[in-house]
Amino acid sequence: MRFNKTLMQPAIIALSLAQAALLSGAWAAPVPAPLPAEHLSITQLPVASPHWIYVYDEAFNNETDSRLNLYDGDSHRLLGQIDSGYYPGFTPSPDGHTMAVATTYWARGGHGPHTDVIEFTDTSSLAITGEVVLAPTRAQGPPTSYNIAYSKDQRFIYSTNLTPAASMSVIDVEKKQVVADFDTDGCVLAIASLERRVSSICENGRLLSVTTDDTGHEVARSFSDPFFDVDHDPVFIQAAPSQQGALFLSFLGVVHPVDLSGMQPRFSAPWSLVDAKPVHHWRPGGTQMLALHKTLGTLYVSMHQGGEGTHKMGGSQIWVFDTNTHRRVARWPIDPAKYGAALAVQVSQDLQPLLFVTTDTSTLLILDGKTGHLLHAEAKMGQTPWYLINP
Amino acid sequence: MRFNKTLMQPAIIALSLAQAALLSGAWAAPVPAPLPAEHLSITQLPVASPHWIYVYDEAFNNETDSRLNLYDGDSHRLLGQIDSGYYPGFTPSPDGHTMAVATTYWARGGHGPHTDVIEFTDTSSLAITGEVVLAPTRAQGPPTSYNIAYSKDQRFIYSTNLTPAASMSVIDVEKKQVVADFDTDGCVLAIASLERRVSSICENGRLLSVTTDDTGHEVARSFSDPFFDVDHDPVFIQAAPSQQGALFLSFLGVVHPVDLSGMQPRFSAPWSLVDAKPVHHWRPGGTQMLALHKTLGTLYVSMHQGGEGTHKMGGSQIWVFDTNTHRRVARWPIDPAKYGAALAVQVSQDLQPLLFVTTDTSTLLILDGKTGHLLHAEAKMGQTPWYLINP
Amino acid sequence: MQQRIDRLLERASRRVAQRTSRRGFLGLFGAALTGATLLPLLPVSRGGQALAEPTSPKVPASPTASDDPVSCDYWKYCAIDGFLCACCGGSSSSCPPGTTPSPITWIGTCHNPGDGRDYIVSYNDCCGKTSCGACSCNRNEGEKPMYRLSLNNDANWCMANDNPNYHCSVSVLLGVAGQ
Amino acid sequence: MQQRIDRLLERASRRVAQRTSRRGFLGLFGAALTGATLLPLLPVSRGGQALAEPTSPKVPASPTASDDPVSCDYWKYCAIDGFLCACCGGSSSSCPPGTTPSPITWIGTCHNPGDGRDYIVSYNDCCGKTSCGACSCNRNEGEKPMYRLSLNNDANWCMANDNPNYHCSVSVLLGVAGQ
Repeated sequence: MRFNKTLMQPAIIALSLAQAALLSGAWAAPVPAPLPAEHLSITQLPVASPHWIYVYDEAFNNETDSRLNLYDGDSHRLLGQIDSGYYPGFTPSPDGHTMAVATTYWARGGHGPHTDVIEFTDTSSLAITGEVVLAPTRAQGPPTSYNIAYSKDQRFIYSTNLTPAASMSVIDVEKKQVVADFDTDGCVLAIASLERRVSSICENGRLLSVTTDDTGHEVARSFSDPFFDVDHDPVFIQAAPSQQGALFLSFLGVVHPVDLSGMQPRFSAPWSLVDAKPVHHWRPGGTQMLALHKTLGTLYVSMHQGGEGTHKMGGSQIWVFDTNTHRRVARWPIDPAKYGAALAVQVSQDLQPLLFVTTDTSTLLILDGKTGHLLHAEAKMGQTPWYLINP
Repeated sequence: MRFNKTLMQPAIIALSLAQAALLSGAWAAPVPAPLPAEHLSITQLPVASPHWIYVYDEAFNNETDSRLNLYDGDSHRLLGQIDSGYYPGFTPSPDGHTMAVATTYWARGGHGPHTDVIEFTDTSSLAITGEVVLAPTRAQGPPTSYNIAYSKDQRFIYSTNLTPAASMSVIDVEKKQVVADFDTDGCVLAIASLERRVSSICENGRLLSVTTDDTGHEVARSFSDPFFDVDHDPVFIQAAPSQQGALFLSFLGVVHPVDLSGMQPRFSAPWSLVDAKPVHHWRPGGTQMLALHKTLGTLYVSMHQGGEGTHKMGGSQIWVFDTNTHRRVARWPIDPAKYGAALAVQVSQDLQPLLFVTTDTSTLLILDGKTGHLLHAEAKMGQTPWYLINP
Repeated sequence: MQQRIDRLLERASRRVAQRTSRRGFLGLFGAALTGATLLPLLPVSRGGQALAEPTSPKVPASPTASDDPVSCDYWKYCAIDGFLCACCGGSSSSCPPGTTPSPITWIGTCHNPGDGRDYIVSYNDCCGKTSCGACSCNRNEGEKPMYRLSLNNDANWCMANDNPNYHCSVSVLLGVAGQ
Repeated sequence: MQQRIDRLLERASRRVAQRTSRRGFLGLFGAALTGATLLPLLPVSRGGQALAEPTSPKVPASPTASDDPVSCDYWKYCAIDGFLCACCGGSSSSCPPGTTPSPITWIGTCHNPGDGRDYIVSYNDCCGKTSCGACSCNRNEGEKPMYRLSLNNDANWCMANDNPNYHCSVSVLLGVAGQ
């Protein structure tokens, strides 16, 4: 009884409402044509823009499912996604047509046999075009621009290994296979220079530089002098690529420019972002604390106030420097209470640059790279957006 | 210059501070013995408690990484985790010693060839003890108690397939292999009864019941009469296991008791949770909207106010019924503004029952199952805790 | 009457599914869904059920929101469950780059407040990458449990794709309901 | 002086790593870390660096919190980075059921406010299940970049396990620093 009532009553309402709708529709204004049928399709990416950005989401609570989210800084839309597995290394190819992702997969999600692999994604279609299986020794570390590197002539990829013994694998991009391995004497990361040279940072503050031949094998190696003090003021591994090589930055805010354009690495005089007064305690920090506009020479650094052990802390200000004069030209506040603290910064390399900032509350901020004006704040950019890569 | 100052100043501070610390320590009270060295170990689970609960986290934003979190309702601690892959089915074995998880994995994280598999985890060690590879046809649906089922004698597992053609695979638990498959005429889910019978729900509101022999093959099948109205008031597939079979619940709040203890399914008279007055609009909803204490006969239902299309909406109240008298014995408010709306409910089966509730803001609430008193609220229980399983 | 015909046709196609190989069936069903001439093959519309109780709190309230394809309130999304592809690099009817549309779908009937008509909508999943994670949207007007598969939005509709990994969902207008 | 010796020993063990098979090396290193007699083999302590600048905002402020193993402020966690195993079914020095401890570790030196001593702490990862996700804790007193590997908490220290999947981290007291 009760059961029947519950079922019947809505049906009666439905009938009378349907009739009412029909009647009111019949007496309304001239009837527009029905909407045409739509066709299911697949979106094609437009021509790449320098204002696109890959936002790397480590997905720290579900770390086997990290991804690169491609985002348009002008339209404020996600454009697509490249799955990047577990603790990946990544780098766009020199010609920009390919995103190489070195990562780890398991036969059973997060268990069972695992495979290290470099996957190649066509950046115009976001489809995977091929892969190279690696030895299961790939370095699994934080995101940097230097976990893997294309040789400058795009023929090889250098991929860092850590077991914890450190070595380098050389992948022939055309043949799609590992063609060589060499020991790096404990030095890590892959910073490419010249045609086919790769440099690594050593525990004593030196650079190891290894030159490979056209089969990918080592033909020469050399160690530089130490260029920073590992014990007292180490450099972050999240250096910024520069026109001549890379700009390193230390925990205490000292810039170490490294020139890799010659036969031997050259180190310009270090200069500091902060003055010596310890009362300030402004320091760089985060997961990608610096970004460099290569042609304008503008350096952006995420800065916070804190002491020893705060080098991963997000910033409350972006400090802007002219790398030619070493002068600070601006301090742009980030509102940590509103947007979170600034973990990663990246700047587009065109002449109307956008500054991209991700925070520890997963917000992506877009600032005018010249004025610091906040143009857009995009919330919910994944779980843990810890790195930003220009296309 | 500037550079040197920055480096040196802290070192001076450090020295004086270290000296101060030594001095003050030397003049203090009697020196306690140093803490002993610890030994790294692996925690052993204690004897299982009826107050443990498996919280299924779909991890909807990273769906290849779902998991079952084992939680102790008394100590309010996580006890461990079973990885459950992508869109899993799961069921504890009748003896409670094993958790069976049917899931899908890819060779490359979320791409490449995929494998459907049932994995067996020892519930006393949370270690995987074996697996059976399935045909790649496993039904990938919402979490229910009936995606897979052990036969009552624990010899076989019935696993639902959907391609979208519906069928059932029979897995021999001892031989660890698929031993049979049979078509289910479009009917889905696996509800085990008798020794080796499995029932499925059909699109016309009937139950298909298939009996298998000791090789796992079908020996008999029968269709019941329709026991609910699919078009006007369908039952949720998240039924609650009862002593005789299962308690189904409809979108509009009608309870359909199904007795599977005989040779043919028997359907008791449906009864309604709500009175007929449509002004109330109280309805069940969520991802696991009902829980039954089998021996006490107490039914808990997550209820919200809403109309057509709200059957997945979380509840603002838990309604409590005596299934013997069909009387509502309590309404317990959940504070959605504080804890989120109640998506899933489960009750421990002991005589001092705990009612577990997960919400759409990932909070796990623990209520006294007799009084409704809120005993504990645990925040951050994963991304999307959509189902609760008794150990 | 239409309901009964659609139901019969749905059963027929499911029988085809059971009797042919998985891939052969997909080719057939996929073609049916991309060709407008095969509209009568679609399963039962949701219009009737959607009207059965008019007080759904999920019905789009604001006319502004209801035309925005990145809003869950968009009228075409009346029975969608998942991530909106319009937030993931696609559009309301287009899959993001590098993903593959599902050839099989669930079906809804949604009321367009702009012209007062009910439209049949095919909800396709886009497959082959892991969860997009943006614009999670769960609306269930006329949605039914998994035993009424063609009206169910819980099943993984990427199930029949080469890669059954769910990424996001689109809504594709097929035509006016009841024509 | 101690620093120099430790550095030498660390280099020696890394050379062993390079010259022996991966598994052979692990067995050796694993033994070193579970046997208290091999303490001098440990890499440089973090005590010196931790004192180098005393204004760290991450130093535990409240004596109450600093003894709670499910709190990120627990004094033993001064250089931990990841999920606290004490929140994941383990304890501050024990891996959760079904996971496997890493045989290789990074090292910290933490100040115990309870007895005023500095202790050498081994941070082991527990491996073999996906991210625990509970009690994410990131403290970096004396932590160094990856080229100073034994003082680095960013590297996946499950790297050498049969299953290199990171689940959570423990802190194991090895002894008083400088003894």
